[in-house]
Amino acid sequence: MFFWVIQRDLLLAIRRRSDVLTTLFFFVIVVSLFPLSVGPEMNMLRTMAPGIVWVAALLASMLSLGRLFSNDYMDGTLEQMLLSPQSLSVLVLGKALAHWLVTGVPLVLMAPILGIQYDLPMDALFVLTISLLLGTPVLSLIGAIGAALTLGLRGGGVLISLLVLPLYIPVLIFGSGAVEANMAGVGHEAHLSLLGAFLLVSLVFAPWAAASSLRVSME
Amino acid sequence: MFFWVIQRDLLLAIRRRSDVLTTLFFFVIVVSLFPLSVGPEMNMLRTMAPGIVWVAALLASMLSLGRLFSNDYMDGTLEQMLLSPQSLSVLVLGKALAHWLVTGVPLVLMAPILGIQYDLPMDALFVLTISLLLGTPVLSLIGAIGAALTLGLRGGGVLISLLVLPLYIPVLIFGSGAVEANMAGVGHEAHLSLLGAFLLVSLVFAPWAAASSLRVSME
Amino acid sequence: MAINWYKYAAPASFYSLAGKMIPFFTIIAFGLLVAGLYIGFFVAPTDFQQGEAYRIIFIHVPAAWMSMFLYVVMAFWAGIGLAFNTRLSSMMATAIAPTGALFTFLALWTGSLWGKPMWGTWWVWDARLTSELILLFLYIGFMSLQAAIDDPRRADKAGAIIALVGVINIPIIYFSVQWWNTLHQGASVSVTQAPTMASTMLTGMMVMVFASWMYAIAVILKRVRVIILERESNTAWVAELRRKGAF
Amino acid sequence: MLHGVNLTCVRGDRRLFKEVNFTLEAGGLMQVNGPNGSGKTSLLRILCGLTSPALGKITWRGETVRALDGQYYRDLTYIGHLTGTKDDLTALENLRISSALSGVQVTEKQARDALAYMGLVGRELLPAKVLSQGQRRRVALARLLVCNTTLWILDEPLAALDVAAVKLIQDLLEQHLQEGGMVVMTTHQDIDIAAVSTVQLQLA
Amino acid sequence: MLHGVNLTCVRGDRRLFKEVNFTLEAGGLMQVNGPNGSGKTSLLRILCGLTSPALGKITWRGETVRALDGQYYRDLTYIGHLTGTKDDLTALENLRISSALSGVQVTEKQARDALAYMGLVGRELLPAKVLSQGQRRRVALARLLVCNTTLWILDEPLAALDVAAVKLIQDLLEQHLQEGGMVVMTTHQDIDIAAVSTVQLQLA
Amino acid sequence: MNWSSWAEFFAMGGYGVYVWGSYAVTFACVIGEILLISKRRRTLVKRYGLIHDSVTEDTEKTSDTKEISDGQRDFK
Ligand code: HEM
Ligand SMILES: Nc1ncnc2c1ncn2[C@@H]1O[C@H](COP(=O)(O)OP(=O)(O)OP(=O)(O)O)[C@@H](O)[C@H]1O
Ligand SMILES: Nc1ncnc2c1ncn2[C@@H]1O[C@H](COP(=O)(O)OP(=O)(O)OP(=O)(O)O)[C@@H](O)[C@H]1O
Ligand SMILES: [Mg+2]
Ligand SMILES: [Mg+2]
Repeated sequence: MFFWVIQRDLLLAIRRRSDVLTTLFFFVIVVSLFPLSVGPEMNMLRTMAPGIVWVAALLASMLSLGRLFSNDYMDGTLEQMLLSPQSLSVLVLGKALAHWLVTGVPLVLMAPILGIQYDLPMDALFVLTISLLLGTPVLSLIGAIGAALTLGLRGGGVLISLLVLPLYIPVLIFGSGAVEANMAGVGHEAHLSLLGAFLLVSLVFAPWAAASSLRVSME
Repeated sequence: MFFWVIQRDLLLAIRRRSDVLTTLFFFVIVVSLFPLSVGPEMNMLRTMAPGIVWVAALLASMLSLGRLFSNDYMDGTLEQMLLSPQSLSVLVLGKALAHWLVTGVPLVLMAPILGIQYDLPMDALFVLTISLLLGTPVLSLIGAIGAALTLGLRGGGVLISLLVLPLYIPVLIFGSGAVEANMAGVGHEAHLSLLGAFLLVSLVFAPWAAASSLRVSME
Repeated sequence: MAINWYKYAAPASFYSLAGKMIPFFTIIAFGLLVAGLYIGFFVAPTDFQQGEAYRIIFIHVPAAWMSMFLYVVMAFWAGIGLAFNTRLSSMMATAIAPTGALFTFLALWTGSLWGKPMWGTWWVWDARLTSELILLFLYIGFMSLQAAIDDPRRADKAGAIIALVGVINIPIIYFSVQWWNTLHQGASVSVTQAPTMASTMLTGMMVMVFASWMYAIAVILKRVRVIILERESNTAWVAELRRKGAF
Repeated sequence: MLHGVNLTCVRGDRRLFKEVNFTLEAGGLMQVNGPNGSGKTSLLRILCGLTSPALGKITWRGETVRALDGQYYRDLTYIGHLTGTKDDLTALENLRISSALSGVQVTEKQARDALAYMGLVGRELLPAKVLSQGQRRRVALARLLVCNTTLWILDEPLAALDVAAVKLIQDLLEQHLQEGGMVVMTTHQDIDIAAVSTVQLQLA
Repeated sequence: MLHGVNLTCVRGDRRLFKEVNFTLEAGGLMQVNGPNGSGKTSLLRILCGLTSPALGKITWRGETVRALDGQYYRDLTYIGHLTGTKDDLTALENLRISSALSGVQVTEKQARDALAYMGLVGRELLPAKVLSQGQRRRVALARLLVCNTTLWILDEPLAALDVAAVKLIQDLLEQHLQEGGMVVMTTHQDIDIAAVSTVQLQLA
Repeated sequence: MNWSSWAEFFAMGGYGVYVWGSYAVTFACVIGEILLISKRRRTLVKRYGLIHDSVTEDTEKTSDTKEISDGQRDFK
């Protein structure tokens, strides 16, 4: 069941390859806009790099949240899911995971290349990738709650941001903090293990909260 | 006719006040995320400020583009507009203007307050506001072309970004450039008059290009 | 009429009860406010470090405390409403949010006005300031979500979920912001406190804190009464009130 | 007045119909019949100029439709599967605004009367999203009452309507035809509309 | 087996129906009739547990539906106004995946047969977005052939279907009822379905 | 008593703008909040006043069959 959901969402993503690519390009473009807008000083850019990459990842992941349930909602599939004998939390977990595979993983793979643009050292690139690897699934999971709550509301896209961004802040702080700590030579382990803890907690609670939200939204 | 379109879109926006507010808060939140991610050093933040505010304005305006035509498309209103005896360009201009009134103007009004958070001097705040006032309508107008082209494509939201961001770049460079020039004491007039020129050009060409794109998308 | 009286009884009786309590709290709030302002401006001495600017404390601290306290209360009522499907508690949560947001805004506003003379800047990205700003976003998120939903039952439940998720996150946010800020040690300023607070200052502050509480209670009750009227407009007891013209 | 000449429609690798010819005079009704997927909707969209046919052309009062553009659209009302009803606007606003967009200014009184005729008394101020499927369609069809166009192109106007509403629409169409209007429509339901002349177009 | 007790539905400030009672036994058909906006869709959604009624309760095999949840949904197939057909998936994928989501694994052969029965031969591999209105509904209804649930709740299943398809669905429902299934449905079209017992529920 | 004159009181030791800025906005907000609630309540009461006579019809409103038949009056 769980696998059917993932499989279906991946199939849809493949049928609509542009979705995956556009999230990725959005990420790339946002990261590349900053040097244009802030100016080309390398030292400053290097300090800003982890922050910018993380903010861009967060925005990219957030923007694709709108699609997480809304398509299924509009064409009635979600109604069918609520009427499925399976547990809704599991379905939601499946969808969040598929979302991560489609949007999160490409970002993680792309990040080191962008880091190089900002002249980050090898070490920091590695920490950046790991922090994104731990952090992006949390974004998808928390995002699922926001997406479920705003389902079917006009202007949902921007409302999601409002609900979800404050909850993303700890992930953002520890994600970019890990890279900065590494660059400052302070040690990044504490940050990364906190990110891991966030991941576990959200794996347990977020699907359940999102499932309740879905039931509320579909009333 | 033109006024009917504007009036209708404003009515819809009022009915859905949250749309306006959420675009605005998205802007606020993005601007507030950077210090969290980059770190709280005031000097660095001050240098980054114009760039960040401009990038955030650009993203906020871009995100709301999705709604520009898609609602009308999905419920068939757009079909009716194509079948209207009036010139489609005028309709499009009306819709772009309404979009600016609803999303651009609040950003312009909010920007000085955010500038204060980044400790910008009074002078720079003023230039920032003027540059946004000239720049955001351009964003709405160019955005209308992107929105029209991606109409009805799944993943349109992110695809728009891809099409539209490259066109936004000149606006971004001169917009944030004006503020930076002012802060560096170089004089910002050249930047601002270029922004004004962009505005005129896009007022003339963008509605026409967007109207043609609409016809193509609706075939 | 097959309207379930049991369900409607609670808001109906609460409506009149609240109506009786409002004047009581209003009067106390007003009395405490006058007393607090008197102590604050005429009894408490000038601070030897901050001069007269410190007198902002008499609204800043109550506002900051209320903003955090009200969020917890709001989440509590929302949670009760979600768990036991009691509409009145959900209405309480809805009524609390704007007042909470107002206090948050006031804490930010007065803090900024205090920061300018003390730190020389309106705003620094200090941990406490930042988490207060995020709290404002949480309030606004809650209110926008409820505003975007037309069906009150759905609005209640959706609001409850986001409020509860937020309340779990508040400590996380608070500590992460704390850590983020101290790790960096960038800004040299932090919220400075007068080393030893004169006892009259403390008294004035506490009186103002109580005044804020009473005000919050009064205003929330007032708002919850309006919400009850709006939501129960088609019930028998509101029809009765309407006939009598006795709102 | 409305002529279709040699119309051919290709969708994907499938030719839906070829060499469709017809002539519709004032007071004429054209019923497009055919099983699901036979190309009725496609034909109607071609008639509106929303899609272009693979071959053939359409003329209106002797001139090719593509060349006419605004002129043609002043005479045309199209109501398709999607009705253009805004979820967030009330029934009244929906009607007034959709009419205004097609170039007809409608007073509040007129709009209320039209909605009343469609059996929506008391629903005028509800946002469309809470209306039932049939009520939404009634709102869309109310436009027919306030527009003053000659040519109506209706794609399954009876879908979701109850018996009373079907009767209303039937009367409305008959009156329009009597007054010299023209109607092109599809439907899967049995309905008998009196017209000066009726063309039955059978697709595949 | 399916009992509705004292159901009352309130939408906005309007009470759509009150004290609706019914009993549906094996082989029973319930037709919910009523004009547009009388609350048929609302009733069906309440029966599915998608909305909760203002008052009253629904029991299935003697137990309240809210308490059963997964158990109830194993016996239920609901097809509403919206059919859950994905634009980007082919007809075949749509059928297989929607069945899988409701807990029935369907082999490709079975799915092809079901689509063939619904008259979609040659359309199996087209993405749903290019299908006609009626063909999309056929894809959705094909699920009835592959699911093995007892209770079917169908909201205007005949909308957009042509005459041939209406006949198909009629046969299908009759067979299901013969085998002891239950059907709750609404429609504005005239249709006569033979059933062990028929309940006609008239709303307002 | 800290103040020897009103002018001194309003000057707040040179911090008048900040102190009075805080207090003014606070009281403006508080009064604004109260006024907004009262206004919301008044509009509500006014609306109820308007439908006062139709109370029974309003609560008994059940379905729209009657309205639909009412609605079939001649239009054109
Ligand atoms: C926008 C700026 C400011 C914000 C958002 C802010 C926020 C807060 C918050 C949330 C609290 C309650 C914290 C707690 O009890 O743990 C607080 C307390 C306090 N703030 Fe501020 N503050 C700001 C500026 C200032 C400034 C500039 C000063 C003085 C120079 C100041 C002095 C105080 C004092 C003395 C307390 C009471 C401390 C205590 O109870 O332990 N604040 N502020
Ligand atoms: N890309 C494509 N490849 C093959 N066939 C296509 C393609 N696009 C559309 N079609 C076919 O074109 C037809 C479109 O039919 P249309 O929507 O005009 O039918 P209709 O007569 O309105 O049917 P209904 O009564 O169901 O509304 C369908 O049969 C569809 O399968
Ligand atoms: N918020 C509201 N305020 C007033 N009336 C409402 C509200 N929400 C829904 N309604 C009414 O509830 C009814 C919903 O009807 P429902 O969709 O169940 O009708 P239906 O019998 O399925 O009609 P149809 O045959 O058109 O599909 C409509 O009459 C609608 O006007
Ligand atoms: Mg069709
Ligand atoms: Mg219905």
